[in-house]
Amino acid sequence: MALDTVTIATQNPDTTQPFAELGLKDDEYARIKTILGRRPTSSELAMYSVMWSEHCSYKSSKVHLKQFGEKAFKSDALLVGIGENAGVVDIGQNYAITFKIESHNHPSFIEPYQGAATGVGGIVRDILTMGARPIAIMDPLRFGLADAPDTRRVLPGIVAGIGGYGNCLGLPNIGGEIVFDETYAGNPLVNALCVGVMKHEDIKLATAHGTGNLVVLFGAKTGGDGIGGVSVLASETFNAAKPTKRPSVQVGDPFAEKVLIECCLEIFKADLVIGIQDLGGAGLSCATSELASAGSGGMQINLEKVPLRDPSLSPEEILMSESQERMCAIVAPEKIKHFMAICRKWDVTATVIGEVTSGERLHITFNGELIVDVPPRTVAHDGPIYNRPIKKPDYVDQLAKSTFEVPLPTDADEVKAAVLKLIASPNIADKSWVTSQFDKYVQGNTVLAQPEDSGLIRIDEETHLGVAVSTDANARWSYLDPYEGAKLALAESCRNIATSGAKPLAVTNCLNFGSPEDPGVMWQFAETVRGLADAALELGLPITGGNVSFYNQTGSVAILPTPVIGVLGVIQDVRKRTPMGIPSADLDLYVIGKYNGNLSGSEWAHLHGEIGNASPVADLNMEKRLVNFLLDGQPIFESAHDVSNGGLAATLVESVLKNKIGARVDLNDVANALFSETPGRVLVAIKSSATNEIVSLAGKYQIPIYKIGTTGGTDLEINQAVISIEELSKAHTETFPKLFG
Amino acid sequence: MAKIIVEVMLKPEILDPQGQAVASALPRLGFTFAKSVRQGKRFEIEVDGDPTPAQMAEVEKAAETLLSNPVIETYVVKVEK
Amino acid sequence: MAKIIVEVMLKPEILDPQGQAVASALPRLGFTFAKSVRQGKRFEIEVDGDPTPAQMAEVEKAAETLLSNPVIETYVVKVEK
Amino acid sequence: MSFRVGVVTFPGSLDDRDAARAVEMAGGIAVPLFHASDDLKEVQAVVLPGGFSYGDYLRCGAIARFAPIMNSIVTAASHGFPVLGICNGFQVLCESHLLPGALTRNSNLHFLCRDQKLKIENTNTVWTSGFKPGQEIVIPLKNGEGSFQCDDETLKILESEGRVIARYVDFDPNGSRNLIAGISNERGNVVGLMPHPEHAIESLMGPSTDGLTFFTSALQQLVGR
Ligand SMILES: Nc1ncnc2c1ncn2[C@@H]1O[C@H](COP(=O)(O)OP(=O)(O)O)[C@@H](O)[C@H]1O
Ligand SMILES: [Mg+2]
Repeated sequence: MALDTVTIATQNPDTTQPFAELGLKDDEYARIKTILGRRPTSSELAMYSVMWSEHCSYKSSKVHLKQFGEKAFKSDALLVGIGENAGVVDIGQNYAITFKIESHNHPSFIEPYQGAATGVGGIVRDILTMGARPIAIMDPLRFGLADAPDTRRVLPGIVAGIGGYGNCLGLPNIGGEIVFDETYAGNPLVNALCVGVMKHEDIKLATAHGTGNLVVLFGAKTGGDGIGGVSVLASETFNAAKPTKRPSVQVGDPFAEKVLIECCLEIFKADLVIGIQDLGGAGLSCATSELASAGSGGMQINLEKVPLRDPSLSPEEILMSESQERMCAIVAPEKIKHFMAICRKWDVTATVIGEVTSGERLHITFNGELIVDVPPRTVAHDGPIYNRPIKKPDYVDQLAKSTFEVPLPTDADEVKAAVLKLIASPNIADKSWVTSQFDKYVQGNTVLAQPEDSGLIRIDEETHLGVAVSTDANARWSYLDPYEGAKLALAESCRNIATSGAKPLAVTNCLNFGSPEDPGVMWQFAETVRGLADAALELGLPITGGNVSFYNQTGSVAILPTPVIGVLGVIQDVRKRTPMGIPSADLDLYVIGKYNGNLSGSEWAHLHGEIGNASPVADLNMEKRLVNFLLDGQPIFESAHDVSNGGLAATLVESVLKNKIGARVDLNDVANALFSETPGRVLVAIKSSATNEIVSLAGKYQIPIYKIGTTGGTDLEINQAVISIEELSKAHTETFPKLFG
Repeated sequence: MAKIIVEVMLKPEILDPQGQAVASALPRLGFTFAKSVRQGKRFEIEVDGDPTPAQMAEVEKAAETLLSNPVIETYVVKVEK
Repeated sequence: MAKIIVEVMLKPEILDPQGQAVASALPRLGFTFAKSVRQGKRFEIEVDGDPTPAQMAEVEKAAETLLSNPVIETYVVKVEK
Repeated sequence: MSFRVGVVTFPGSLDDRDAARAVEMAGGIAVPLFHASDDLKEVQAVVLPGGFSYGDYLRCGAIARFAPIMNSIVTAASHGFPVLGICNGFQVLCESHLLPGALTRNSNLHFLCRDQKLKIENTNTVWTSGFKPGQEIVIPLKNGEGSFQCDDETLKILESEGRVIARYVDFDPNGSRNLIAGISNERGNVVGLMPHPEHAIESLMGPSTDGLTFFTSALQQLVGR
């Protein structure tokens, strides 16, 4: 059937186009016409529709995310900030680290294995695109209640998919989160973080400049993946005889990505690219328009040159395809031979599909016919921006005024039963059923991985320089108060980094929310962004990038606002890291930081069907002092483990179980002391000979410290309650195998 | 005793990395006959006696829900005697 | 254009955890028809025109050396037109 | 003098750099070998590392077996050349018929990464001579298809000839026959091992440094030649 060309579009201005089916609003369609001075061709329509989607254009979030730039802490370490594929920070010794989190929530609900697998694949390509070798991944996950049928359907597949892809890429999985809450039923969150390392001079950017330079598409062939929506257009406009249903899920090929990584790294090393961009959401539409938009000239693409896996694809579909494992590079003509030779060595298909032009437009032809003629910026960056209505939901103040009560243990037997119940609950229970499906050893640089407070990777074998990464969110606090919740998540993540002995350096985030068209959700979002921006500024950390995932809701019920925060830290000597597990007997145990008795948002309250009434208020000045205390005190800490989900009870049990060395502690107000999750606390073990030192450090940083007991034995003794390590271990480890087989 | 066979293949439009790996290995080993290769699963299910129509309906249901994922795969049920 | 099918199954004496997993999942979902389940692989190979005897001999060889591992698996070659 | 140990990279190999690190830490010179060439570059021993060669989509090691470098390795091995296959390398050795049996899906169908206790059963191979007989070690195990299977006849031969070089202890991770973690060929120069000694060479990055002995064993043996 006939191709819709620019000529035809000019001659037939009144052809009706299915813009609404593609998700464009009337005014957005009108704007495209104004930009072009005519109706768009169907290919142009396809490009605009997908690039102006929420996912690609950030149209609902942009006005808020601006704060990350405006309030930004000016860090000398920041080499590449928000806006590129991933931020890059300087960690010294000429090394640069890039890291970022992304979500793959919706695809993982539809096809758990492939959705999660391609989520990993996508974030790894973002990191690779910066010029870095990917060195580790993490996977913050959220599911409906652990025993809900849908959780049983999606969790095993999601876990296997993350492992299947990440393991095959040779990337150690060094941490993540698994949280169950009923609001995620039908809306699991699959966030994936990747870390990469490079030398400063190796940083690559996504730009196309230099007239006559070539546009090379390399990696997997293009198929009909992820173009469900656009098929509407292709079939309606053109050929009703086509396969009507294009797959909306993508299947990953981790092997293809592994060789693509090696191929790219060899290409980078030989300095063969001027700019490079991975193909993710919106495929070629995104890659070509972003490369051209960030460059100095225009671009000409010959779309028929794109190697196809499915020859029936229309040009619109080729432009939209989200086939995985593809990259697009700008290569100078004199370097193309060398480039192609490296691709051949790795058996990677590479095709010159166009070139950079001296013009200002992105021209795409199909067999010589002009089908796209647009200013690239209008596609890539000048999408619509919405200032969506915001309204504080009623529940916030209602809860704030409410009271709640949960049963608290009083005598020794009750304390014992309560601790065992808490540590067996899915949110606190041992996660090794999941994490043992991930390779944490590959590459041979993993110093700490799950279940430690942060993942820690050696960067340099000679100097022992390393980096630590942690991801955190307490969505229940965010629900009670999204502003404080965001601050607390960042504080917790920093605390986890410092607990392991590393210094927080930079922040990434993945903001998972319900529908932006719901003013209540938009309020949660706005408050979250404001909180995160304020907290990053106060803690002196640059936000280097992130990701927003909206429309996580089932019917009118949104998920808990879930800002997942990732913090990167640097440690000068990985041999000095502090592990979480109590290493030996006869050490003194201290709790650093003060608790208050509020159980709002705690796991203990959750276990009793309560969310509480008020989030804790973040004390960032104290958190900063705490981080410094932890870094200064690092030499005297034999172990350190932060107090977060599950309170001191969970922290104690995890510290004991790691090396199966017991402890005895005495606590006043035992129930609150055990189960309150007051932020800003860490459990540390020191030799008694270091008593003076810890006391003077605490004084120096004005941090309250409490000696609560000593280590040793084969039990955890809490006041009169005696729980054997065996009992603890059984309760802690049985839950997941029982639930998931 | 009869055998029911369920064959599950990826839909033609879905990427099949397994089939691709075979397709590209064959010529390296000197085998040139293949134009394309797709790889799928084959389940052999033993049942007592000749399957009844009600049983076959059950098999169909199991094939659709457990043995295949209709989002990306198709299946065929056969009886072997 | 013809299709050659190669079916590869684990030998009966070799442990088949995948088949077993299916066999034990079926009754949990209320399906009671299966006495036992084995899971294998199915290759669909497209060839140009009707395969010649020489081609079929090649296929046999590929099935034996690449597509199956005779230590643990058996294979069957079929032609579908 | 230093000995040259080749480490093969197939497309999809993952632990090649780790294996090279282990060779160097043991005092050898690690020489990268690429699958597409049949040149052994005058190495005196070879390690086939872990990973997912060619994605391992067909069967683990099935496609790697046909790589040009494997032709040279198979020939050299028949003359007593030391070869260690770790994980995917073990799978490649079985597919190449340098070792008997096959590695199949773990009995619980999950990929499993854990610190695994092993008992060294045979210290007469090139790669295990540095261990004490019966020594127990802990090194990482990480694979999805690590279940060693063979027919009864083969199993009898392996056991009676003492060719089971290591066995899983305390925990059965994958359903291997007789808890077999590693085997050798008749001559003891070719060894396949499912767990990963190259991930247990520095105490900070692994559960122990027990793995280093596999590499020092081979280098000692080379000195003795
Ligand atoms: N999905 C996952 N993938 C990898 N590691 C995980 C995952 N979920 C939890 N972990 C790890 O388990 C440990 C405990 O998790 P969590 O209770 O969330 O720790 P924290 O509260 O200190 O952030 C951490 O080391 C975390 O990285
Ligand atoms: Mg922690």
